[in-house]
Amino acid sequence: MTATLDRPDDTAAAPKRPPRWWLLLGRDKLAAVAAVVLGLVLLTALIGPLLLGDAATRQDLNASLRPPSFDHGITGLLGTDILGRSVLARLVEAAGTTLSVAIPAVLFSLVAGSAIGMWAGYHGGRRENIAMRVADVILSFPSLLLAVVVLYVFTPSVANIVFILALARIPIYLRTARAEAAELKSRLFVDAARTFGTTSWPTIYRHILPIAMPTLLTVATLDFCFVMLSESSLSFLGIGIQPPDVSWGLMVAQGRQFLQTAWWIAVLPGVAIVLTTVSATILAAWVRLATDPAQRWRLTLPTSKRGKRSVTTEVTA
Amino acid sequence: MNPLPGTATAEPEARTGEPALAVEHLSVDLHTASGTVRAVDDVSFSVHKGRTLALLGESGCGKSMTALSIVGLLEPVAEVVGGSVKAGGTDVLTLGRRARRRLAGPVLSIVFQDALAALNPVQPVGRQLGEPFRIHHGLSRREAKEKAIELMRIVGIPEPRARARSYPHQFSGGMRQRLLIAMAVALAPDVLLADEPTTALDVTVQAQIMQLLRDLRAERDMAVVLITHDLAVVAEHADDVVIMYAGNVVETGPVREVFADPRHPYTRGLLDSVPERAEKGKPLPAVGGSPPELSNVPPGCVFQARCPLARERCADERPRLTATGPARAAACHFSEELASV
Amino acid sequence: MSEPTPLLEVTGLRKSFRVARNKAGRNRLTALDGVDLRLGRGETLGLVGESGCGKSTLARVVLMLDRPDEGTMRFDGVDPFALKGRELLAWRRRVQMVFQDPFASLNARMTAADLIGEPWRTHRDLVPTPKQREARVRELLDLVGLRASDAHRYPNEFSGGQRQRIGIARALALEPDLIVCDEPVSALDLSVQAQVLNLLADLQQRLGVSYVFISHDLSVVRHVADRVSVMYLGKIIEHGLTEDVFDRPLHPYTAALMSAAPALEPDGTAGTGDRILLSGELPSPLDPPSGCRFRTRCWQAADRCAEEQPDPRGRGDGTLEPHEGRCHYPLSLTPMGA
Amino acid sequence: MTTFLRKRIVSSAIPLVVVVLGVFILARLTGNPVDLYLPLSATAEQRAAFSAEHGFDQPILVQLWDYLGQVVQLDFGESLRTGQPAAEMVLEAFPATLQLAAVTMLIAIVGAVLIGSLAAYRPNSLADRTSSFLSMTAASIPDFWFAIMGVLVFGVSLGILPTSGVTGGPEVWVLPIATLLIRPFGVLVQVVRGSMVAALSAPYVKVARSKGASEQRVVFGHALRNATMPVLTVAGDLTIGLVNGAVVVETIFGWPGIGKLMIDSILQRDFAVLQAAVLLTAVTIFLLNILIDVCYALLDARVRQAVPA
Amino acid sequence: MLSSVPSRRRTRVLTALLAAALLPASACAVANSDGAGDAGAADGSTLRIVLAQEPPTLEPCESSLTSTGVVVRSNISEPLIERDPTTGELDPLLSTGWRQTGPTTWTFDIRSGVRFHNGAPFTAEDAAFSIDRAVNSDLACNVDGYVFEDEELGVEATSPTSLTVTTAEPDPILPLRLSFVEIVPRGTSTEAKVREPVGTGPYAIAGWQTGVSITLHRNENYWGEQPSFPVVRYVWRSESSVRAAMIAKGEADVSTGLDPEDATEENSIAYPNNETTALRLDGTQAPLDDIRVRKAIGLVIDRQAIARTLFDGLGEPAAQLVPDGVVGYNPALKAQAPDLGAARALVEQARADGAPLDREITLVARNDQFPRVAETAEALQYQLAQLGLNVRILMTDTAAHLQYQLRPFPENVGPVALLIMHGNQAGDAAFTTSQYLVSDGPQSTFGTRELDARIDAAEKLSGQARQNAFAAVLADQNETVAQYAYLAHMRGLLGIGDSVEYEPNPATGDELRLADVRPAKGQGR
Repeated sequence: MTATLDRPDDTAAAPKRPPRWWLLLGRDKLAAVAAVVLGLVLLTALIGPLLLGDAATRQDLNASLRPPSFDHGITGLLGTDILGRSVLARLVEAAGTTLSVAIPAVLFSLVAGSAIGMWAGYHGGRRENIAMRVADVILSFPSLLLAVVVLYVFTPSVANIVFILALARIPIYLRTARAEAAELKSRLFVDAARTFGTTSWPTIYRHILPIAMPTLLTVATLDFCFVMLSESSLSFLGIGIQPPDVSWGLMVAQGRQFLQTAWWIAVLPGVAIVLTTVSATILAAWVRLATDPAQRWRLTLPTSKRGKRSVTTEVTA
Repeated sequence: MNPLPGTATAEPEARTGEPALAVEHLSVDLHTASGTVRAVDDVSFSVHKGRTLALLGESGCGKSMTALSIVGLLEPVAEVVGGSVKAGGTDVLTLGRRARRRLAGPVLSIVFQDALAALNPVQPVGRQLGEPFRIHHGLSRREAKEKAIELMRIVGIPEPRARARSYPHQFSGGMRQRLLIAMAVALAPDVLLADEPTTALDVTVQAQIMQLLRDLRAERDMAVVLITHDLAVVAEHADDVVIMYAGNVVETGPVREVFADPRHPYTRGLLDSVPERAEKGKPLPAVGGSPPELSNVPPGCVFQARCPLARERCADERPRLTATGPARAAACHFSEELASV
Repeated sequence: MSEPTPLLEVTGLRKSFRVARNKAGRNRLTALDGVDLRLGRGETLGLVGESGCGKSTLARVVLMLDRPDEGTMRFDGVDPFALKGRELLAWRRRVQMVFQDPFASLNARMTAADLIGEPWRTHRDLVPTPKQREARVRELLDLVGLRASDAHRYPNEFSGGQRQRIGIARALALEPDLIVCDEPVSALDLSVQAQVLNLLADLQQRLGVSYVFISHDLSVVRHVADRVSVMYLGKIIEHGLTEDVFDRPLHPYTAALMSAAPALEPDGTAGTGDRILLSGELPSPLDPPSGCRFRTRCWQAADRCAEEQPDPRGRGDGTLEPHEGRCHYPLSLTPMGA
Repeated sequence: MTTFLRKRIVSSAIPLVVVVLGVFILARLTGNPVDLYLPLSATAEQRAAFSAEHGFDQPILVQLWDYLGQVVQLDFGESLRTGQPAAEMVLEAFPATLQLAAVTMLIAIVGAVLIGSLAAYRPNSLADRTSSFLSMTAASIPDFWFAIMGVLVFGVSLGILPTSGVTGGPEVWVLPIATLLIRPFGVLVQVVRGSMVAALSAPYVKVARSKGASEQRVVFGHALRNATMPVLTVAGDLTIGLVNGAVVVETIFGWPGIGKLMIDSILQRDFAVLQAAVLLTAVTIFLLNILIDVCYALLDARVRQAVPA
Repeated sequence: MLSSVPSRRRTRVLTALLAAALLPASACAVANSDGAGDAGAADGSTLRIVLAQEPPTLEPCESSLTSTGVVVRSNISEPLIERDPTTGELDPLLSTGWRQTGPTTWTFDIRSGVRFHNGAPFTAEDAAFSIDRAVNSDLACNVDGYVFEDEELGVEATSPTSLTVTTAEPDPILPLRLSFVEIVPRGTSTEAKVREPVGTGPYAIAGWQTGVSITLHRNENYWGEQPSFPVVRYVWRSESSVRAAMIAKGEADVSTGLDPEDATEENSIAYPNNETTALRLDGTQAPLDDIRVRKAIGLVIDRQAIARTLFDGLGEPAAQLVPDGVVGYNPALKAQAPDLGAARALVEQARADGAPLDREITLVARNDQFPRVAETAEALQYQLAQLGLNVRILMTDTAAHLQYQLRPFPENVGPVALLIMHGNQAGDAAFTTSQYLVSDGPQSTFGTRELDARIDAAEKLSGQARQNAFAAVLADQNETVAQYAYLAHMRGLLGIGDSVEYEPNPATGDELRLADVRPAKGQGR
């Protein structure tokens, strides 16, 4: 090596390890709280039912519609429903069902929509056209009605609900992914990959997916909310999760009749939905920043400076 | 303290009267991941009407941030922490937002680098060009448009009346840069800052644009601050030069003198690495390494890590800007040594 | 310099793109209009022209990122467009590219090691084990003047020059015969530009790679290229040995190009000389002028220029290497700007 | 532009056909409606006669073929439930939903632009955080829950709004619109905020400031129009989603719209009405998409002149 | 250069788009703005009624459909005879008297001086036409199947004031059956059902704004006593809480079918509505084919707790399919209290005999069948599970529920426990037994030959003998067949505002007689 090819100076290039993600999370109070909430929800969904036994299904028609109180042990903490079941236990039980509908539905539409979308956007031409028309078709059916029809034809099982909710949301991901891929395919690093002889799917996987992912993830968190609400709307129409399974959406739908007399039945699962989706949204915004090496530094700023308009390239260059 | 306030003020005959723009001890802090860093450190210079001062430096040296501080467009993460910027006798840094807005256009104006991004993609250019007149002169939309068309004619856009209705993307890069310049000089500002106005352009277009700036400077009697990294452009178009490195001024003076006889090793290194001056087939005499990160600026001389002359003293003591000639200064402990080289 | 079988030879390349219809109803943008090139082994060919002249399209065709409408390309005697499967993959290994914008051409979400090793994910047999890969990345980092500890950093943590070094290391990962450098230094600062140019020269010496070096910066091309081709609106309007083209340009456009570039004289002044300030803009490639493409901006255009496309005409000074320009009225033999 | 529109229309015709086929087949899968429309004790002959009269005894492909033949002649059949022509019922119900959706989206967009811009103008300020949190919450409230709460609180407890219905002054619009509004509004505020933050950091905004433009001018004169583009796409999707909300709103508030008509048609296996309603909805969505494309073109000259896909 | 639309024009286009979006809103095309809600103003002259759903049609021969009948019956059109819902007595209406004039022939005296809304006089010809239209035509009227079980009737107007009806078999309750036939004028279509019929009733249809409201105006030429309200407006809201809110807010005077949680002392009155809820057990499928299992189910259900808690006391635990007041009601049958021990013992016996008790039983229930139906299903499932039965709940819509309810039953669905709600509005157990108890009854899954014979015999009887025979049939079903596990005789909740007075009766849910609604005392007309 010639003398002119100087190594970057030691001080200038002092290794600057990116901060560990939990440290980053710790710096962002809001995101940390959101992560804790989501963690609790997940934990509840996973181990809650194990601790509860049959508390969520145990009926006592003599204990119907008890308001939240400390008088009836832990199960009575959040009151009882019309059948005298513990609302707390049902909330816990419902967490699992809710997530086992929402997460697979979101994942399924995310994976299917993104894959088709990126494939369509990357290749363009006829493939793109066909994919977009398929999306048009799905979008032209009002999704709730599609769900109603399908769930009447096939019974409203969890798997069918997941399928139909996922199907209805595929176009959203498809379009987003297609737009991103169409934009990214003309980027230089995609060209670079092609010069190595990389074929389409590896290119999509390596270069388009990681960049489109944060956007898709943001859509997915919004959808997470949408799926929970749709499932609730299906319950409102009587074809959602079927008892004795219980989901938050079903609890809200069934509890709506007691809004005046027993608010806790509908309000508490509603709060659970809101808390979960708001946490997911906040955390998704955080993940979006945290997974982007060029944006990650923002998270290390005090929050008051965070969202400030992007800093000139002089800072990072 | 800077021993030579206003050192960059070029030749004696131009030094009469108030400078159009006088920047003194300007310091800008940047709040970044690794804490607060000094992006611009005690920068001073001034420029008179009818003259061009070049702020020369590589990316990240703080030249753009200096310009943005002057026109008050710093990003919120950056903050002016010291010094003054006098335009027309008043220190603009002390003005309120409203008062400062009144100066933006008639007194201080700026041309940005990327003309495509700097023009609003969804507005016809005529409307954008007329905007300064609407803001500052309160003209009607129709009157402003007439003014805009006139401006377009001045900067050499063919068929200005028809093209006023076009959108930025319908113009070529050179034309867009002309539009941007037209917008900046619309109100005949006292000071025009041009931030890398030709970087994105082809050489033939670059020549046209620089000629336009030169003509406008003469015609409107403006002081021009030219921010660039291109030595040749500086040599051709500037009267004075301020060379910046890692947020600091390392050398200032009349372009001709500085380039002919650099007194800072960095200036010398830059001049040497121009391929034109190198012998073909031989390695270019490059300045090794890269500039320090702002978070990691050494306590002593900012250039020490890359400096062929660096010695112990450089590590401990930051050299101050010291006069090296009647209107020149350099921030090097060993500038004398360079002169004799 | 010329050899019996050049490394790369393209003849009569044409390529046009469909774009939005303009006022005149034309929607075909002719990017390449009958381009010929020859490049020997270990040689550097400079390709000069303004933006929109087709030089990047040419690069993309050479790399088979785009397929030409017409014309042939031979690389080491074979037509790469006829290759399929394994052979194509093998060919891909031999031609690599260094991009203009080191930021845009590096995926910001991959570390330096991932980026440099990316080609091996397609060419698995080249460096089969992770251990070997790691070692080879270190070698390449060392070769381009980066440190082993840089391997795990992301592009945004590097300076522009360092990023370009990563790009070069990545291009070298497959040990190519030809590297197409598309404006490799135009986004870099002066001091860094020199480092990268030196690196490229050094690599050529050590590894014997050939370069197609695309740039709009004449001083850079002059410094690195053995031979130069000048493009204007999809055509090569002049080509020859670097010294010939720079010192004795045949085509008025070449002359104008050189005079427009500001020069820096050792005395600190700008060596402007008698500047030829071209009037007007580059004509739209949708609607190129008839006859000589340059005639709309040429100060010595005559009626004939509008009617006839000029053929290449050589200088009759008896040098071994042809120096040709497409002009009806080539400039005199006196060197420009003297 | 016209070429663009023509291509768009042609390429959207196929989805429309698929929608018609899809709803036809899906509806038939829900079963023969004979039980619903014949007396409980109807004989097998009566059932057969009923099926024959409505063609339910034919193979589904024959039924489909007949139906398509009728649709081509703009004959959408008659409602099993009321005996009225399906097209008439659908067209009668449609304006109610359309008005509801139009007013809702107008308010949502205008409101979201104002609040989103405000939030984007000072990112991470108290106003930004508050509006973000509230909009996220709004977007995750079940609409039927909100509707019933609205009736109880504003209709009964406070007594300032009618509980339901369509007859009356502007006040009857308040609760249905508020119910439909919450989700799109919550989502849009966040989208506007996002694209506004991006627009406000664009160089042309800096240029506008360098001209001495007031902040108002910067935000509304320069950034807003650029920020509108992504908002438009999302707003389009949300408008389509309003049909879902309309089902709930119309059910609760007794709003005689197409959402309720569709759900009733499904419940009553009133195929002709369901098919006509879905077809009309699909056509509307299709027109809406074209409208969005036109809006894009109007807002941005670059789109107008782009190569048609 | 490329073309572009001048900006001024674009602004105008945008403005136009905005205007287009706003216009329909401001024009309020849906509504006629009288500022009083769909049901009209609380002016004292309009009676405002909120229903649970919009009637699909007002066709009189469909009036056995609850949502149609509640508007039509005895309001718009009238039958020849009406049954007093409280006493079960038959009262003259358009027929002033009737008698059996042969083993299979009945003769009816037709009231004179009655005119239809369209001014045409009502004669025996019209009565004959109406009966013929409802029973013998191809209209497939609901009343045909429900009430006449596809009997063919011979109808003849022997004079303008006399009508004879002939049946194939002797029919002791023909006058009761005919009380379900609403009289329409000759000329009413026999090909298609009419949406807005003409009748003789105290009210005539003044307007039907689809999806919004139905308005009736008082028939000033009514032959009988004039009702209190000149105008009646029907609207519909499917959410009970909204209906209750409308009563509370004074937007409506009367509301049908409130849910218990929405009802208060002030805004509602409970009334027995003749509906009985029960689980119908499919005796053709194991393990429900074992009578011990069926009986065990009857024993384990805590109908008292369900009636108390889920029905909010608006239900009387039941032991038979018909409520008190219906001919054939057996007062000796008492609702059992749950006896888990006895039930388990039965089940264990069955298990010992090899009944596959772990086979999944599908409990089918219909959404909105009655208030808290889903909760009821869950309670039943929970209680059945205590027997060790494996029960799955399937909530369906009406159409799907009907497939389970009616022959032919769906196949390959395993054992089904169907939650039914049976309303015997006719007041005679024959209407129940023929549907629910005979082996091949349209809504019966199985039966025994013995029971079929006893039912057959009972149908031929009249008077006290009829009462006794049907009472015995009902008791027998519980002993020997046990197809049904009863829940409760239901009571409905009628929302009544401050401004009106109305005393609901067991028929109110199907036949809301407007003439019986009066302004509250102290309320001006």
